[in-house]
Amino acid sequence: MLSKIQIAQRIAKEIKNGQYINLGIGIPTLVANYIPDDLDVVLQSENGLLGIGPFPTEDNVDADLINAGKQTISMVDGSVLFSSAESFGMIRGGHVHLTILGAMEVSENGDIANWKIPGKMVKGMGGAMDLVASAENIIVAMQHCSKDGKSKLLKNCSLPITGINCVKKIVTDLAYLKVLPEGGFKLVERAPGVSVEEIRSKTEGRLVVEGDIPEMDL
Amino acid sequence: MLSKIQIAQRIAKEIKNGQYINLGIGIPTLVANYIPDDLDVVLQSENGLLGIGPFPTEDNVDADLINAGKQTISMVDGSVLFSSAESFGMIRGGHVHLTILGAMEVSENGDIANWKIPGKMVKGMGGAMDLVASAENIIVAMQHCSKDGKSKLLKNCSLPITGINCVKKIVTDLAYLKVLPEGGFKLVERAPGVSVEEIRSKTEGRLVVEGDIPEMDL
Amino acid sequence: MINKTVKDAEEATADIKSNAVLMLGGFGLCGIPENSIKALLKKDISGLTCISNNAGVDDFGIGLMLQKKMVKKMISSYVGENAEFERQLLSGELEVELIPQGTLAERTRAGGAGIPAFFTPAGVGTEVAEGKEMREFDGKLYILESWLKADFSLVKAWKGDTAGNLIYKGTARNFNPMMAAAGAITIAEVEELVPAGELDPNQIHTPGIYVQRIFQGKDYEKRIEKRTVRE
Amino acid sequence: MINKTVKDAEEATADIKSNAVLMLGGFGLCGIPENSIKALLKKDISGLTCISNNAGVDDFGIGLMLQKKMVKKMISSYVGENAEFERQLLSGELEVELIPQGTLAERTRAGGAGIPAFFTPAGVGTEVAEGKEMREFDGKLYILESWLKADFSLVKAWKGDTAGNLIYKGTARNFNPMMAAAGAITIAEVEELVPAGELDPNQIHTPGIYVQRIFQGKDYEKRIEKRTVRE
Repeated sequence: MLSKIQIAQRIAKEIKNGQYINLGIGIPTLVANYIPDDLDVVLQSENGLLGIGPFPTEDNVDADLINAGKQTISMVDGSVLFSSAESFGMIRGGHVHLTILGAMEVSENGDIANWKIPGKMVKGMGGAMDLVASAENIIVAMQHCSKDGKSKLLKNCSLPITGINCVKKIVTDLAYLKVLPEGGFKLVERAPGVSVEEIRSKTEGRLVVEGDIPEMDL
Repeated sequence: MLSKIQIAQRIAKEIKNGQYINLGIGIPTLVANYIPDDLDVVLQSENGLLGIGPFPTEDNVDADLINAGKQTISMVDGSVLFSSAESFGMIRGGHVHLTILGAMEVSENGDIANWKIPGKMVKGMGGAMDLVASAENIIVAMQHCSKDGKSKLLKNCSLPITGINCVKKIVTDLAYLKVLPEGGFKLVERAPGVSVEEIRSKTEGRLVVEGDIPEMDL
Repeated sequence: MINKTVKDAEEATADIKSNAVLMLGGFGLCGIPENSIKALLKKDISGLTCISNNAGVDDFGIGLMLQKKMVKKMISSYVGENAEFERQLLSGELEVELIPQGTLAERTRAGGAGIPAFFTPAGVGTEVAEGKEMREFDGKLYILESWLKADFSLVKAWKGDTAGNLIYKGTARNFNPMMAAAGAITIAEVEELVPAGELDPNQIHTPGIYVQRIFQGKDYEKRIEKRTVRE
Repeated sequence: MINKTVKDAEEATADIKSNAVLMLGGFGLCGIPENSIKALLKKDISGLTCISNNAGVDDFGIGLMLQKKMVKKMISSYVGENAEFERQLLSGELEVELIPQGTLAERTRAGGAGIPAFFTPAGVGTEVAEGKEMREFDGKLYILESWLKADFSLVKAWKGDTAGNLIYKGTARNFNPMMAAAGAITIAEVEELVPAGELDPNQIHTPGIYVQRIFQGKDYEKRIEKRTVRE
């Protein structure tokens, strides 16, 4: 089973040189720490920044410079600041190549639910609906099962959905899977020590297993 | 009969303090010279400038600073530069209060034709269709009749139109008229020495004359 | 050049009455119109509709207006940092309309730019799309969204001039420029107010044409929600 | 930071082929991509669709591309300064689509911002509205217009950095920012190219994300169509 950090590490290997990337809150934020040094990529913060740098030093904390998770941040050489309209223009216009975000549920046709649980206080979708409706490549980082043991890879989402037919890849604590264009979760890699049978038993949606499934190389 | 300069002078008297104004090419451009000094107004150039100043001195000509008529210009204190999308956002959004432009024909319901003559080379509408569809107040500056003596104040425009139900006021070499909401040209003032009868004979559309019509005070 | 200067937040907000529709700039607590909010809190008004990406926190920003029960309806993309907000929402005292963040930004931009409606992919297939017109372009589905406008927009900038031209700083820009354009009356507060002519015309984020009143704010707290530093 | 630098206009435009759809920034001759146009003139290509507010003059800008008969179709708001243009148009060699200037700007902006269609009042009741969907909002009529995109956008800025961030000067900004965002491949030429990090992040007009290739241009003529000076 992968730790959260290992999920982030595995996702980081999907990143390609020259990409503009939006990282959601939680595990996706950790991905930034594992992007290979030889890749030039740019991280977007949808509140109005391209080129997210590391967290600031104590002396450089600036209340006027935060990320979409409201954390204080820094910039890098070549960073640029802009309005929310420009920011979501970039996102909707397909200029941000890759979005990595968390999910409560993903369905076998790539629907994602990650913003609302009936009966609980609704906090809002923030920028998630724009992001999942727009990027050509969307990777979900999440646990394979919920805390009470239910599969989060479903035939159909049970929670209110955030977007349809959008998730392309999923990395969980158990596996790396691709969502097939015709529907179904194609198992690509197993987490070290996790069997295909365990993944199958914990995947409610259609799991496609073809040939030997290698272990992840982290 | 008014000269072109006198038409511009009469229109300048319609300008109110605090207005943002777009001036078209020709007589409208001359209006800038006669805005009373005690009024603070801002002139917009739809290619991306608020705050048009006077033409530059020979030493200050800058190829990167032109007006919508492609003339070199200067800026004033408080000027601001922006893109064409922002500029027409201002126009469509009703932030530019007053548009003054020329016309080939105006109809009694406020339609305007000023961009195309069938059989002649079409140059394009430029920003005119956006301007006339947007400003709350549109004043037309033109000759009352064409060079071959035909009235330009018509029941219906004969030329391809630029916008409908938009012209509010017209100042010609003969008269100052308002377009009535229910249709018709209401005669407000006569040019010095011009009779109501002459204006009537040269206005093809419905002319509304109520009471004594004063001469313009220029 | 037209001079938009007023004395302070109290003068700027004097004619904001109960049941007004307000836009308030800011993302979280970053770039919020602190002075104008404080001035509103001194007024005896209620029934406000507030369009703002977030709703502040319990003891700052729009959260303080919620405490005083001045707000009838919030239109936001994310409202999750606020216990009093939750209480009023669950009790039915407060109405909330949640909008995808990009759609909120674009609807506001449309309000200022005279675009009554546009198609966006955000929310297709979700409850956001319910009751909305849907249409396919180039094989992808989009929903029709309409413009948003306000009676008053309260924005915060870093520098401004007496003509109403504004420059924001860092990510405090966020929704402020679009809201500045979408308000019938836009009230801008700035950290530094200079005479028209001192700002570079080429480097202004919000042209003064959108701003009806401007004043130099004071005592900015600029609270940080999540102070995060390098280890 | 991603480095977008290419050597020169020839390298930047090497893969532009016949029948491509191009956007070219500029208003009149102000802010046009002089170097990229010169590089195109050396190529043996034709059948181009050019989206540009104007069509240059007989001996400069897009006018030179018309002379070489490289252009099949112009999409513009105003094309009136060009005798060769008129000749080709009247002879049927050249197709022209005229669009209101604000609609051209907004359709281009929509192309970059992922908005497939929007309503605008410009052209209601005119031949521009023929065949287009019309709808009333708040008692006023609007027509539906669709986005514009290009295979290649050729833009010109004043300063740029290796990450593709651009700053324009004066009214040379005009259509350049929207076209930069609406091109599948955007080629930016700048008068001064600096390393990423040298431009103020708060003062950039076009974020580098929209720019795929950037180079420092040379020998700018910056012709003036109507030199007008104070008397």
